[in-house]
Amino acid sequence: MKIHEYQAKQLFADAGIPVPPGEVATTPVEAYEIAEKINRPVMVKSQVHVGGRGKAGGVKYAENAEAAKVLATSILGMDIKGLTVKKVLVTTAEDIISEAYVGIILDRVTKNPVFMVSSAGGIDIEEVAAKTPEKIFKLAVDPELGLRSFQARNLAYKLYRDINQVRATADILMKLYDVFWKVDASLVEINPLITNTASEVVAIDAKINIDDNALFRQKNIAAMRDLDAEEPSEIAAREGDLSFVKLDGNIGCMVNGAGLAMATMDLVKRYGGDPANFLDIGGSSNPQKVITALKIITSDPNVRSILINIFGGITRCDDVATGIGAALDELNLQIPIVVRLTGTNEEEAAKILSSYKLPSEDTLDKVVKKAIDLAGLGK
Amino acid sequence: MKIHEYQAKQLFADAGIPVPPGEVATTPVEAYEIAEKINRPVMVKSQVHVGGRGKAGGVKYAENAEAAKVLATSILGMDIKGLTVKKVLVTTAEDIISEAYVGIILDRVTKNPVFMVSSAGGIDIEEVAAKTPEKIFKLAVDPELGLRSFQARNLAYKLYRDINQVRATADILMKLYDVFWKVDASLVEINPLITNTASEVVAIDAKINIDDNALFRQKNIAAMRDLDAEEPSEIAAREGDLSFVKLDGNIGCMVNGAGLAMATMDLVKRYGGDPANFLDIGGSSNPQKVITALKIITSDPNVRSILINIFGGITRCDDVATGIGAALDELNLQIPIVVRLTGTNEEEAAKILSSYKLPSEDTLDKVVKKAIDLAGLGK
Amino acid sequence: MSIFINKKTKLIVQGITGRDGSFHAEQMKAYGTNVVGGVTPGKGGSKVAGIPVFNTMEEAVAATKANTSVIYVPPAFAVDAIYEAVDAGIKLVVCITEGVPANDMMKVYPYVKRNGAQLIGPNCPGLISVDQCKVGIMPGTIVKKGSVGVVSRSGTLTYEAIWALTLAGMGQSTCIGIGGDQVIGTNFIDCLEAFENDRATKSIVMIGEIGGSDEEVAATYIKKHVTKPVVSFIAGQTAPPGKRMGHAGAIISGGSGTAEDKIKALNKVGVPVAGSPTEIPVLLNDLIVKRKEKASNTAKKKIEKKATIRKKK
Amino acid sequence: MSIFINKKTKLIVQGITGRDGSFHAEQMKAYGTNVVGGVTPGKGGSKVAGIPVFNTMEEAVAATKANTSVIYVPPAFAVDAIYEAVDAGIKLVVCITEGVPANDMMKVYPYVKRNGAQLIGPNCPGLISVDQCKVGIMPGTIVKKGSVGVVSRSGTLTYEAIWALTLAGMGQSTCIGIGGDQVIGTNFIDCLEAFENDRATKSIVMIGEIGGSDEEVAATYIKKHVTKPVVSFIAGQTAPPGKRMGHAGAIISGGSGTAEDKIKALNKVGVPVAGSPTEIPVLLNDLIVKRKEKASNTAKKKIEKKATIRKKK
Repeated sequence: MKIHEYQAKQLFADAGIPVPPGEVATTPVEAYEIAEKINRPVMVKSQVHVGGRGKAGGVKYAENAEAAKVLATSILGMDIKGLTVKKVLVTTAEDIISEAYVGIILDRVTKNPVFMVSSAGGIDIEEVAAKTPEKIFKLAVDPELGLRSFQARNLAYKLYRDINQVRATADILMKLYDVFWKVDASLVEINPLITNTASEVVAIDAKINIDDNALFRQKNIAAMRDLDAEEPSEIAAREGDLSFVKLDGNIGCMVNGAGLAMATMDLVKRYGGDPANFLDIGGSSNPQKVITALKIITSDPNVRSILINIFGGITRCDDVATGIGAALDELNLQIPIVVRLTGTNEEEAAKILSSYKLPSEDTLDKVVKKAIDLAGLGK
Repeated sequence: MKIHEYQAKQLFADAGIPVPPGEVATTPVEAYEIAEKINRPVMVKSQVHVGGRGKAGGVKYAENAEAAKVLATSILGMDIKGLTVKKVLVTTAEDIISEAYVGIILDRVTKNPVFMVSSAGGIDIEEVAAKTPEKIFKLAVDPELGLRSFQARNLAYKLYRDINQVRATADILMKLYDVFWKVDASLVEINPLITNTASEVVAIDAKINIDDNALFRQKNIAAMRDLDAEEPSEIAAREGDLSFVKLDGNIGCMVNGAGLAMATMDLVKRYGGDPANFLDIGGSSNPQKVITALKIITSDPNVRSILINIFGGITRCDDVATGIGAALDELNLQIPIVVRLTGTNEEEAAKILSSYKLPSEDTLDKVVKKAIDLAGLGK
Repeated sequence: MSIFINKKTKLIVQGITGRDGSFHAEQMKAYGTNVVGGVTPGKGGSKVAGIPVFNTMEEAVAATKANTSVIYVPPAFAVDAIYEAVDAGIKLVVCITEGVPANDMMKVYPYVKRNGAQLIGPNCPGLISVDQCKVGIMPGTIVKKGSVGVVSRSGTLTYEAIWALTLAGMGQSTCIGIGGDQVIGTNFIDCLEAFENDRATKSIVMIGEIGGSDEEVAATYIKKHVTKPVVSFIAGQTAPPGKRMGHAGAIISGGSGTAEDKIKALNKVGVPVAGSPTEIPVLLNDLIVKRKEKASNTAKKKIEKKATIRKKK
Repeated sequence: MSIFINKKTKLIVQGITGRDGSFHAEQMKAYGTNVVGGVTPGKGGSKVAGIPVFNTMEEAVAATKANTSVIYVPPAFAVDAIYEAVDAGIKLVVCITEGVPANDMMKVYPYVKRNGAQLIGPNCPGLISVDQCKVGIMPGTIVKKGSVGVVSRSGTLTYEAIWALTLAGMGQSTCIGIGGDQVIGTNFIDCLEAFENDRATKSIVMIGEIGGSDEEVAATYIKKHVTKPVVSFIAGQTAPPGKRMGHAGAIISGGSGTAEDKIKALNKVGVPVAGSPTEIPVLLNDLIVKRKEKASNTAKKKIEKKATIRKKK
């Protein structure tokens, strides 16, 4: 799960990491008021879950409250990479002397949290990694041992030579590491971490990604989810305990298992169609989930046919069939559906669905081709 | 450093370990008021830094507030193993079904925190260890890994079979382990941990010893020190940054280094004297420390001679001599002193002290014998 | 022969009294797995499908001498169950539980390693050594005894691949799902090494998906250490970047972890990648035939060479 | 020959710009120790007594190839200094700092072990290998080259014992103070083993004190593994129970850790315990003479036996 810059900065501030004062605004008037309260030049920063906000014109400098209001007017409602800006952070503009990058990622290969620091901050770290990899210093932290002060100091020395800045940065790194564990992050990032004219070290941007698997014990973080920033269909899917990602195609897919769902989408593409979504109903065979899934799929006006592919293992085909039947009864669907229910209790499933006269196929390749046909896309 | 039961219980309660409600009283009227507030039978428990309070009559049951007042009257001021009771804890009396022991000690051999649990609670654990060692279960916890829930559960199963009591106990053990680290304890102990008629698991006694070396970062704990419960001379020594223990003898000792101080005391005893104290002035040679040390030693009316034994290494004999001289000038001591200043700058020291005409010896054995002579105890 | 589990496996089911635990305990037992016990705190002394239940792993292992455990407990308790199993002396722990926080896995992984144990999963379907032993949730009905080793990051997609193999008459030695999470106990390389050393396995199917670099690392490993024919399938070619496709680990981030990269890396080391699960047995058969021809050609050439040498003499 | 430190020791002083650090860096250098560098964050690039100062151990070790470090930093930072030294590849870390929390020591100890390093201290005077190398704060003036190995939990009491040996003409190989805390990196056994294996050491003096059971454990070890003569001294016979006698570790608790117990255990395995430090050289000399006589008697008997056998022939 992603959280906004202003939320990440609040978590940083709670942990004692220095961030510039600021507040979030949803209207130009609010932006004006916040800037007036700060009473210094401010930055007006769009709050959207995407990188490259600056380049897209979503981050601007305002000399005073009036200017902040004008900028907020133009930024609020702006479209950045397909996302509409609904909030701006109004925050003190710092006089920047130097910009560094510091971040911690969960590294799948070493299975450790890995620090990355670079004195080349302010730009995309992947760009730095590609062009000047020698400017990035990495440190894998033993997760049982934790980050030791000396390690934080050693990393800080990669960025600064001034002992006060080294100490301040080491302190920030220790706190950043604490935040990483405290909120169950898979990524925490300060880019840039700056030094200002007062020689202070300050985090002027903040990014935190949270491990979805840990949200059950991160109630405060889960509450930070910005529903405004998400697809309504994805919100509905999450509430229905479904794994769903909206795509731009026209073949609705309902599959059990994430790998099989991806493979099904890939085949749709391979045979000339375009998947409208990723949807994994999971291992359970609760008929209600099937109904919810079909509702979500059919809420997408682009969908021209629905492909249901179930390989029964734990999932029982008859349960899924019951769900399909109930959905057909309830929803009065106009979109053609093709099913493939194979594995556990497939005969019972066939019986249940026989009265609905749904087209059905017995292999993955066939069901995909049929779905494309039904969508009117067949060759 | 030791803290009182009521203080330890507060730390337990802060950590979420169930303890019976109660408050501390310094007068019988206060005891009455607390018992009245509790409005149930209470225990009146003397708060002194010594074991075996119950056997000594320092822990009593009171049916009501009036009885609590009467008991508090008799317990306050009572002498328990040489310590005067100045506070009593008035706390709800629990209906005890079973008594267990749980504790964590810093184990010097394994260098781990070691859990000890026993279903034979309520009595001295050393007695259990001596008589029925098979009733004690131990678990050394890997300090890097910490206590895992399953370990706490395994330990709890050594005490109870009822799953609710096992869960409650495992939870208490996890919290006890947290307290151990949080307050830098060298010992935490619940004896007894009881089950009551409501099947609850409750800590009705609490003992915590804190590592003196960690007090610099345990300000809250350091503030719990009960100066009333300590020798005034030991308080003065601690304030003067001296390591001092009052004893019952009559030869005052001032030595540099803990091992040498003990060896000097041992020799005093060996040659027929009786040391009045342990006093280590430490590695520094600050003359002020010497003055403070002599003040503390001479404040003991039993002291009949003073033995100063310095083996100069980092400690410079001339500094010590300067301190002795200043003390002699300032304090007008009537008690005979013998010095042995050997090692770094011993000649300079001899010169400084020459005008004071103090008896001096050049070996440890000789200086000890002389001190005994001067105390009028020589054979 | 097989990898990781076999007739000697003595299994304990952690969380045996739960909905999934009890169902699959029975299923595993029915398949022929030697399920010697189960653990649920507070349920010690009871039985599930005739299997004795213990309160703690310590008790269970002491009583049964089990060497393997499978975990069906909820995500909040799964990591503690791994610690408990390893502490009790279990050498193979299979964690089925989905939704285990990755940071907890980072902490427990070195503990498992340090104690000489092996962890499979979490968020995995487990494994089957055909006609010998099944640990986990894979349907025992789709497998067929044979010589193909199957390893996969996915669940049902694996079944699809196994089913395709079975329909094509290509039986399996061991089928293993390593799980779709970011931090997993056993990766492709561990399985490839085991399959390479397993005499019953003659060829390997490796099913990957987007996210991470395990497939690329596996490709490098195959080039160096695997002599047996390997065919692959990679799911997620149509997945958009930055979106988690169900599995916690199936996410393209920062431009890395794409299916294209993985397919390229595998093709480069001579591993054909199927376009559809049904193509897997076809490609595998082709590869086996090609290898045999090559081997027999080499043998022929040797014979011819010898003949030539003889003639010269 | 000597134990732990010698002419090959390349030392870094952690906390070299502090009051104690700078003073003792100079003292050690004057004694002949090869002090190759010092570390104080923020003071990198400067010099102390001609010794280069670095900001971090990483830099210092990279620049100097040091193998040993000595720590003079305040208690709140001492444990981090130990981690830093070990992480930088130092194999012998001597921690002089007094007042280090015991719980921190419990955490760092397994880290030191796991990385194949050795820690001496904390709260110890360090060690001297006579005329070769001095690490710590022991006065170099009281030692004399010879063959007695001295190991002690104390500081000045050790000096007293060394001085008594020196005055009696009995020089030392290595003198080491292991520290008076509850959790220490190197204990009696480690030193006894090293002395037993050191050719330059012919006899051993072990100075203990009340608290813990290290002396009892050492006694058992001596019986099994130490062939060289050992004499001991135990401080704290007059210490009352429950009171910490200066050192954090010098406390009799729960009736255990008394001087009586320790003396009994040592006497039982043939280790004489001196009543006063001045008795140490006397007892040691007696023991050496006795051992020699015994050895020569045994030798004589052998010769006589041989002679008898010859006669019989």
